[in-house]
Amino acid sequence: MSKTYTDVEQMICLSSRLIEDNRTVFVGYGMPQIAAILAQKLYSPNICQVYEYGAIGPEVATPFKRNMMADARNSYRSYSWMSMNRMMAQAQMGYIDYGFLGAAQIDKYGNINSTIIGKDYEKPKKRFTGSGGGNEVASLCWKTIVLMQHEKRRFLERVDFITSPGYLDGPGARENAGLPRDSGPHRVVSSKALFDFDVKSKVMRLIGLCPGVTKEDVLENMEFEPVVADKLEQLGPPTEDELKILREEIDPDRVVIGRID
Amino acid sequence: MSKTYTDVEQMICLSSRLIEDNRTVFVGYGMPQIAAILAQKLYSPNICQVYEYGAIGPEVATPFKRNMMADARNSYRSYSWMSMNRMMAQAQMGYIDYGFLGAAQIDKYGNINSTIIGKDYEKPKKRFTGSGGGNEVASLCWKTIVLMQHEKRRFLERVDFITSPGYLDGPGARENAGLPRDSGPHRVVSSKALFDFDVKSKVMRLIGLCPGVTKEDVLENMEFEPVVADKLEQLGPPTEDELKILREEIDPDRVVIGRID
Amino acid sequence: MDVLESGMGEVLLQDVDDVREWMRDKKTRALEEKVMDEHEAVRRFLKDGDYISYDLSSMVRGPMSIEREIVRQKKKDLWIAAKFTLLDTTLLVGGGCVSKIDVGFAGLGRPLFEAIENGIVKTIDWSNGTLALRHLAGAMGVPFLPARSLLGTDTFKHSGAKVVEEPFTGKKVALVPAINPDVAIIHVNQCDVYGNSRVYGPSITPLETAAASKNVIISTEEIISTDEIKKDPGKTTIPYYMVNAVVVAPYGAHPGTVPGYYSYDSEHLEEFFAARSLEELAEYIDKYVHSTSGHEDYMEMVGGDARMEELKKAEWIKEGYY
Amino acid sequence: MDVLESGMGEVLLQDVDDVREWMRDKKTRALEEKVMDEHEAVRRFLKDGDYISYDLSSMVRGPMSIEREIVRQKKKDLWIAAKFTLLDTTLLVGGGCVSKIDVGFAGLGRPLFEAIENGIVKTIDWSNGTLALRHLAGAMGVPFLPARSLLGTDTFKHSGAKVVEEPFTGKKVALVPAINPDVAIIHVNQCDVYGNSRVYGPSITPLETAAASKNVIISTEEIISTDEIKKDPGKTTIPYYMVNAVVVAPYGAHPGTVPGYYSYDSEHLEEFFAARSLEELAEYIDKYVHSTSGHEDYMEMVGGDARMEELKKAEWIKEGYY
Repeated sequence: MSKTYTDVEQMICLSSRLIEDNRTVFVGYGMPQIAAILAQKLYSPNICQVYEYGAIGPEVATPFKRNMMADARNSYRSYSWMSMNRMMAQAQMGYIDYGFLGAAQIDKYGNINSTIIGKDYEKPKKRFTGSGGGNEVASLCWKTIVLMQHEKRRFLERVDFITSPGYLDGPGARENAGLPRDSGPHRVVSSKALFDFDVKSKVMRLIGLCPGVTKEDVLENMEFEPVVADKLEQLGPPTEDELKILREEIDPDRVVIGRID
Repeated sequence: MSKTYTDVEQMICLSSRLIEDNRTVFVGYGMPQIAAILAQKLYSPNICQVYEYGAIGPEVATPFKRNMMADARNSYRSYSWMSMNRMMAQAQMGYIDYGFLGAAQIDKYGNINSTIIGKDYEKPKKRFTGSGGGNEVASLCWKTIVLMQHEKRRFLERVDFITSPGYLDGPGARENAGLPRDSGPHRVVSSKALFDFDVKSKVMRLIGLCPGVTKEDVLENMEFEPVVADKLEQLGPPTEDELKILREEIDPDRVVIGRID
Repeated sequence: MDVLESGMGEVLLQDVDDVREWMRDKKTRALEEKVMDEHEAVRRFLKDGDYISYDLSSMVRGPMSIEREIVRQKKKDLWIAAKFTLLDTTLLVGGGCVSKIDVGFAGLGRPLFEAIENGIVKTIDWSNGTLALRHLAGAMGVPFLPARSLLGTDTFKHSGAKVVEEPFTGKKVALVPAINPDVAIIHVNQCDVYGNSRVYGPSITPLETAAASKNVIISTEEIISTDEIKKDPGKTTIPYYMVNAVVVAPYGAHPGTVPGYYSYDSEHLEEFFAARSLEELAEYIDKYVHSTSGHEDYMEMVGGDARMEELKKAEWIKEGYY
Repeated sequence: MDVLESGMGEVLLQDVDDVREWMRDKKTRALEEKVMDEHEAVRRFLKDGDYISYDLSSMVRGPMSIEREIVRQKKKDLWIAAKFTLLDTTLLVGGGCVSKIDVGFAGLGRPLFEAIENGIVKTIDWSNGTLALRHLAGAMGVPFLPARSLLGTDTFKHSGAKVVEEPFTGKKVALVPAINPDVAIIHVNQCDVYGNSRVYGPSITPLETAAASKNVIISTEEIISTDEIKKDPGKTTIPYYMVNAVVVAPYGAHPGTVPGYYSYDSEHLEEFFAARSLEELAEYIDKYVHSTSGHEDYMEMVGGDARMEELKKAEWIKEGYY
């Protein structure tokens, strides 16, 4: 059976279902933007998206444009327009319920790397964008949701560089470092599976499988071994409604969602 | 010869002549407001008045109203409207040239008291308003000008309570306390005389006499002995122009300038 | 970065993580209508012993109708942030509601000074700037912010600030602790039913005060639609999720002014100022607060629509507002 | 309040009193006309080795015409604050102007990553939030501000922040040092000849960047009268006395957008993005920067008035702007 949707579509649809309505969501660049737009159109009309560049509660105008961030579409019909220091302050003060991020690598404690691959900081094997607002989002929002392509090189025992904090070295580490109490990674949505974090060990825990994916598929494509929930949820594929809105309204140029090979 | 103007008129006119044009002036409540308005109308049309409540560069509307502060008149035709933290930040960053304050008491080092009279803080003999924005103005602006009724109980060896800093205990004390370098009291305008501060000792120095006032008059009405300049300037009385504008345009109700007894 | 000196003033210290938790659990991000009358707003969100902050002042865009309601409900033992306050503090002290004042500017009334001189209320002296900064710290979710004022003065000694040598360039700076008031009361020009609020003109700390406070009562000249809010987001000063109650209070700043909208009531202010003792102030309060059932009733007593029309006409400056 | 940990990143530390002195002596409070062309502005106010900050980004209200002029004048050895930057950093690095980058967000271009991977430019990693906060500290005239981010991460280790236990409630917080850039370049919607500037829409740190910087170059879509400024002071984002130069640059954000006014030029952006190496980027820069004499000439090359009219039409959202 050939797939009728892309991995990215799967991730976006899955994550769009995770956002509770009537919550504030700090939305990062790229996939999270699309997922938040989809969520608002379909599942949680009253989420309040907030962006690091100062938009509070926009009804983001579609279609989505490549590199759209901070422009008029991204800021359309907001409750308020502010600026970066004010947005970060509000997250720091506890007003923002969810953080919603993409990343290049993640490790078993949910630490995110979007800075470098390699151990030599001065001459990295590969350089990425760095934190952006990610460090603040992952540090200050109450619950962070991370979107990740499911590849072995991305799910690591330990990331080369902790750009944005997960649970650091495990239980208690965030609090010891001075990070806000009770904050931290909440879910990881990959192109194969859904994870939360084991309450005791703070290690990533497999809780759901995407359609057609086996537990073994998931584990083989991770460098570390996650905790595995007793019962794995069978996650639904993108629905017809989701795909229609994604492909017709939100991203008709397939800038982010891509095309089926 | 009976006086044709009040003490307050004398002080206001005198101080209005001290403000250089093309400078920013942080203006305090009461007499300083009137003096700044007069200065702008007559001598320094391009001073930029700034107020703690966020008005930058208003052309304050006249006539002046009792208790006018932060209202539409006081904010009329500003360059910008901001808020208190931003104004204090700008003073702290060195953008504000002059501070312009009134006070209940001052001492030989230019320390200002507008908090209490008496030594028992819990049960003061007399309570005043406290700092208001005065502490910031006197701490952060480059040069502070203070307006004072000339009475012995107001010019003290040491104020009961340092609300806003002058030169504290003398040379080097501001810098030692951590206050910005090269800031401090610049002039004191009283109803009898004009003072600056001795460069070396940081003690108040008599440099000018109001019309009809002798050096002895001045010194007798001060608890401490100021430094006295070699040559005392003979200060002019309020001019006809000054009085006309004060009495007809700015304060026709004589709310601040008062009436001749 | 040792503490070199500590002010002796009492400070309401709160663990910033506890305050975060409050903001998460007790304030809602849902679009819930929050409109209620002033009796309910004060009854539900303000209790004896609370720390209260208001913005701007009795003279200008002050939440006077709410302050009168606080007096009417005889709230006790309040600790108030008197930054850029004018008669507000005097009114609340005169009403017997206050036990402590963080002084930026301690009003302008003899009755207030009488209360302080007699030890009826306790003062902790700060400055307008550092009280504003404490609200900014509270709004930023950090335990303190640094300042280069207060230093070297008795104001510092009686405040709750500390002096440290900072670790980057070795400067001595004052650190002021965050304040997270139990209740903020803020009068605004316009807001929607959820609390998205617009303030026109210069200001003290409307956003900082709303963001830092655990309960936020907004009183407003008028309600506008959320659609109108969304058409001009640059005008929104306070977002809805910081707000707990919205009270519709036309002329709510009386006898003060709302710049660009209506002028002060100078005649009424003279009557207020005429109270030169706590006793005289009690008479004023009996007449205008305890003898009125609420804001509407008060407005009738001070001249009703006819007087308000006069005050609107007297405000000839409109440029830059609304 | 001992320092518990220090990041290893290089920091441009300046004594805040030295910066104050600069603000007093080198910026004027006089109403002097500051209009000049981009050649003069960059020549007079930006020199090799300077620390540069811009606002917002190449995609949105970015000072692109000034950035192109910096490349055109072959400025060297700049240290740049890459907060919320997009292609800005890539352009300046591609032009050979940069030696160090304080990274908030390191653009989006392969050529930039190539330069970093090869050690051609040095990075010091921060985050968007802490770089914005460092500008706020610089604008407030304090040596540092506290934050609860960075903590526990490698971003912290490579930054120049410090961790302390604060003296009020014993929390561990990060302290970030103030930054006072040598030069700020900020593109605005409107300003007067003195530099009183209006920015419409949400923003990163236009006021903080202008206030903190020793030299401020404003480029503007249009000049309006000071009378117009004074009629609506609530719209003024940056007051004139922070500004050193005003450059009139219609469509100055091209190929980016000025929200509410004109859209991005997606076709041109594709051309920029197509440069996948420093070598390919050099070709782009030769064509569009070194081969054009200035902003006017560049605009002709990218399509002139006809293209700009299209981009204006493409920006259908107007609500809330102007």
